[in-house]
Amino acid sequence: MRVHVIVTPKREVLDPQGQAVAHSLHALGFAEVQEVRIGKFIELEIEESDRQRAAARVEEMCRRLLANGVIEDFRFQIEGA
Amino acid sequence: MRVHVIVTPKREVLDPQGQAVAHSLHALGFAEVQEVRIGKFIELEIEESDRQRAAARVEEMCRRLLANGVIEDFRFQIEGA
Amino acid sequence: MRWGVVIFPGSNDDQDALWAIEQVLGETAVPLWHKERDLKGVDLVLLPGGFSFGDYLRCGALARFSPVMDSVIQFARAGGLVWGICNGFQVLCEAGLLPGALVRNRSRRFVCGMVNVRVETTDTPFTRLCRRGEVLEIPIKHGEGCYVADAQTLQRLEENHQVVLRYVDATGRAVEEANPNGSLRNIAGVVNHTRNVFGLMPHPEHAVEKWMGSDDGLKLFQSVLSAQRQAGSTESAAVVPGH
Amino acid sequence: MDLDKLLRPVDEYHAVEHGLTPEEFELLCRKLGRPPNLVELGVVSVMWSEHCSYKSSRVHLKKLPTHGPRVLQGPGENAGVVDIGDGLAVVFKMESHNHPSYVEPYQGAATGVGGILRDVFTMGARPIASLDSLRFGSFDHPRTRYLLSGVVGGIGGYGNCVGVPTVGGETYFDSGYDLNILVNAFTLGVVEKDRIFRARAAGPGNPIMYVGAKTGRDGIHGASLLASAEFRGEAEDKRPTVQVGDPFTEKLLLEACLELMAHDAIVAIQDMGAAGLTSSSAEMAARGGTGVWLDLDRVPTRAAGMTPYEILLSESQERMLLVAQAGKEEVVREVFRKWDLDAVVIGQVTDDGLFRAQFAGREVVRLPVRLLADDAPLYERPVRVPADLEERQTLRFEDIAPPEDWNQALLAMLDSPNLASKAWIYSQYDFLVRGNTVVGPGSDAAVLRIKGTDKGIAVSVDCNSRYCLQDPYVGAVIAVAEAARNVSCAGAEPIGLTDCLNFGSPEKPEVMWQFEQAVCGIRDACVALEVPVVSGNVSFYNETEGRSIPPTPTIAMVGLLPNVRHFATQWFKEEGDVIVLLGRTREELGASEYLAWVHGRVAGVPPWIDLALEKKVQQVVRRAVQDGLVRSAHDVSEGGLAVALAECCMSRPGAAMGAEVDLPIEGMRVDALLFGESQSRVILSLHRRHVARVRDLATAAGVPFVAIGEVGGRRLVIRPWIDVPVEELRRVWGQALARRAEVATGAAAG
Ligand SMILES: Nc1ncnc2c1ncn2[C@@H]1O[C@H](COP(=O)(O)OP(=O)(O)O)[C@@H](O)[C@H]1O
Ligand SMILES: [Mg+2]
Repeated sequence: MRVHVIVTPKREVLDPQGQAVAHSLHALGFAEVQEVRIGKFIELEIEESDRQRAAARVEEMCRRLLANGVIEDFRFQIEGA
Repeated sequence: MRVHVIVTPKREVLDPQGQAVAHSLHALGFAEVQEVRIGKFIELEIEESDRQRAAARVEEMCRRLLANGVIEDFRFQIEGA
Repeated sequence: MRWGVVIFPGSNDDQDALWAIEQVLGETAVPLWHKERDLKGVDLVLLPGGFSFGDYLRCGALARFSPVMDSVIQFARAGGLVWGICNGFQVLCEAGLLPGALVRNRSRRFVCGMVNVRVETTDTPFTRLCRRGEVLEIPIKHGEGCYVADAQTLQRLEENHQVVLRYVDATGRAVEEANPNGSLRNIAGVVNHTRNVFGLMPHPEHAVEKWMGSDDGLKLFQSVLSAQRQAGSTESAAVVPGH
Repeated sequence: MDLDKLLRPVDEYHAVEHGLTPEEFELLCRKLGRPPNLVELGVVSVMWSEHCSYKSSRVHLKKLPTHGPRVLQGPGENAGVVDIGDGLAVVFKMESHNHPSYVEPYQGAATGVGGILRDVFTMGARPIASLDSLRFGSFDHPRTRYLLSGVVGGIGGYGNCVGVPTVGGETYFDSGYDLNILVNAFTLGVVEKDRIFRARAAGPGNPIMYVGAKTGRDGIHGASLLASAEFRGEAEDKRPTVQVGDPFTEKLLLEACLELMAHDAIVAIQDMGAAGLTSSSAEMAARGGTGVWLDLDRVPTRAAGMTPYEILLSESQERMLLVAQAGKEEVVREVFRKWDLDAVVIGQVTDDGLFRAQFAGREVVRLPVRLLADDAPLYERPVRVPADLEERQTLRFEDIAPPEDWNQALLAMLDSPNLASKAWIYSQYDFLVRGNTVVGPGSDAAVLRIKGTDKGIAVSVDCNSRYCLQDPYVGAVIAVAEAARNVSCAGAEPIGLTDCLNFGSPEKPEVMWQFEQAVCGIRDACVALEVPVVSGNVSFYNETEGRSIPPTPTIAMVGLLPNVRHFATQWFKEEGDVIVLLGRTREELGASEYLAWVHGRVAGVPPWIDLALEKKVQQVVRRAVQDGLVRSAHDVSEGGLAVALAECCMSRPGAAMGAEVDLPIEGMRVDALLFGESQSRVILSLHRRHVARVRDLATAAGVPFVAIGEVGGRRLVIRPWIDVPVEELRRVWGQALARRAEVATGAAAG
């Protein structure tokens, strides 16, 4: 089954990349842009039929590898089976 | 309103980062992982009440700056108003 | 000849390009601040290496929208010589002046060191003084130097001899072990179809003094000079829009 | 927020929470004539922290020789300054970022580089080179790989982006650092002698301006918590928001500050490092003998609702504080605007000698500057020789069984992560940008040209902490000697050094003894070799779960080449060149890499060192290199003669170059001869026709000189024990680190 993991910089943590992009969008005339935060989008293809178990495993993957708990938050979504 | 943009590497473009992560996940014992693709998750906070107009603008931001059509696909989602 | 060197916020090797042009070649270098559209009548625009705008989002993606780039694009379309080194190459790809894109190195690590590149065509203003098949020793230093393009584009590049440089081993063979970043077909540098816009990942401006390692990069600078002399330097600057 | 809460007088409980002792709190109240409020307590606690006040180390650091004919600025400013002639000076310093790098290796190391860069360009110097000195745990420890790739990634990610080349460093792996790695960053810059900027807030009425990144809740209490409170492995919980580096903003700051300094618009400038706004403004006032008044409402903030406490203690990166000349504010704004940076007036220099801050129209801090800067307590902490020292220092040779196969022994040595090629690390660093790199990483010292002159600078960073563990005094002497030797091998004369003293808790008498011994060692070596200490940094509390790191007094040496075109590298160049060994070889194995790696033992005392001989050897090498008599020079360090000879063959760029060697040295164990680490030895290779002249130089100076062989072939032959193809040596040596580093790790996601 397919899982989408989203990893974002913690709210309080500086996101220089997001700032730079916001700055450029303004320069390009997109004045309506107020804030930009940039994170990772991770698409996992896993062999697992049980959603429960899948969720538990992905949770563990995020904690151990996919997200850096010190500066990042994560959330994920299991694609409708 | 808040918009989530997802930028992913085109299928045919190789994604060394995704491969490396898949490899590490296997090394960590997550044998069920078959494929990993890594893209960007961009969160935009924009001052715009009209969803139609917002969509058009974001579409333009993606074409002009947020994604590189040569190597990336993009899609976005406007958070429920 | 007047060499324009664009300075973006985050350009680092701009100073090295200026040094090579002024101190080594003894030519006139004109710094071009990214916020200004005026190209000051230069005969060539060089986009230097570095991390323009921090390389945030994608390398070259933000620099591509600096005011100066509008003029550079017009200049290139009008046949002016435009030369992108490393980050400059990335900017040119983002700006659509060169085909393809540069993505993260296959190793996922920044790589700095000397490489061998083979001259694939001398039919460009940037390599006309080289020999075809000649191997040049020039350093690289980048994290996103893996050249990619779709099959048709690669096909076209080969057919029109737009691949200018390829990574090779010391004996000149374009083998996988000699490929420092995973670039398709070991491509290190390409020109556009009108052959006036050139981008490469290696840093010729860092190979201009033998006693410091290599002066093979000088050949590229000197090629441009001779091309310019032959073209009879006058026009190219004159056709620049905005003058 | 409830401002009143913050402004209430605090008691001892709060003080202790802030890392002050009851005695220190009592002293504070006495000096102040009242108890401080919470904001003031925060300010004092960081200013009185070990990190900012050097309260445990100052009495010892006083012993270091800090003067010399070339010294323009010794310790006390942001960095040291040494005259190199031609109207130019070099500015350099080294700093630790150990704990943050353990908590978050990439960002910790990155912000460490950012901090040291600011220390240098703050003084008006253009940074031209960085070095990094790294200590990791053994590869057996599960976290080591992750920390290694994170730290190296962070140093490269930041330094490469800012455009300052990382041209050298050192890297060691030792289980003593498993839970407390070391990341020491060094930067050197060049400045015109008469345009050096100092951080002295002068001229009451002058505006204080804030430049650079906005202030967030980054690393609040980082300085006092991470650097002063013993680290108990629970950092994850205690952690404030981790600082994230923004090298792009740093690059803009760097260019903007240097551009601004060309105008006559500023009086003083100082980066906001540890304890940010508080220490930068207080230190500037202290140095200038003035006071400061800050309006915290004007400080640009990133997070909503920040309290004055947070604003004053935030450690957000890429921020500078400067004192402009009254009336020149617009000049300052103009320059920063060009670089898309905001410069905001946030206060004023005053003449009342007070550190005052207001917030929401109320005065939230009112403290004498002297109290913060000068009245911090000073400790002469008790010292005690470790009880087990003597036992650890005893080594009976007969217990050490020599290997059967010397070829295998050499290959095994080259597979040690400590002796292995460090190319996996330094190839991730841009060591070329700015076009001054004559010799990059991979030789004893890096060499940089100084544009506009014939001169060059050589730099090397060294410390063998195993030596220091077995004898901190001798270990420190050797650290200075080896750093100087490396620089001399490049042909440069040592002109100054900076140190970074990494130790455990000063509250432990054994650690304090190590510290005292090390400082004495540095002092004696500096006096003997006539090298001043111009800047430095102390990092205490490097311990986890009560376990201290091996004492690690890292030394970064800076040398001057009169003619940069006359330099030497360590590798053999030409077939038929004669190989010469300078110096004396003793039967020594104590604290050697051989003993640790092959026999799994850390025992005995470090090699003997005679500083008088050391000095002469270095003089001879420099003369020989500068007179163009030698084609290569390499000092013999960890791994001894056999490893050094192997390095002369393997480290050569391009095709390998072999050597045939006979060691006419009698009366000692073969392993001591091949792998012993006797000091003050250098391997030269030179053309036959120069042999006589170099021999004369050596004998005149009383330096032992032996021709031991010839360069050539594709094998390294050390008769009768070793005979291996150089390519085989190179394969093992070249792969040893990469092989271990590249096993899949958590860092992959980064
Ligand atoms: N962390 C590092 N960063 C950059 N260069 C390094 C690093 N570690 C080691 N090096 C380089 O690798 C080479 C060998 O290091 P080292 O064995 O410490 O040399 P030496 O024993 O002569 O002091 C030197 O050129 C050094 O600059
Ligand atoms: Mg050495």
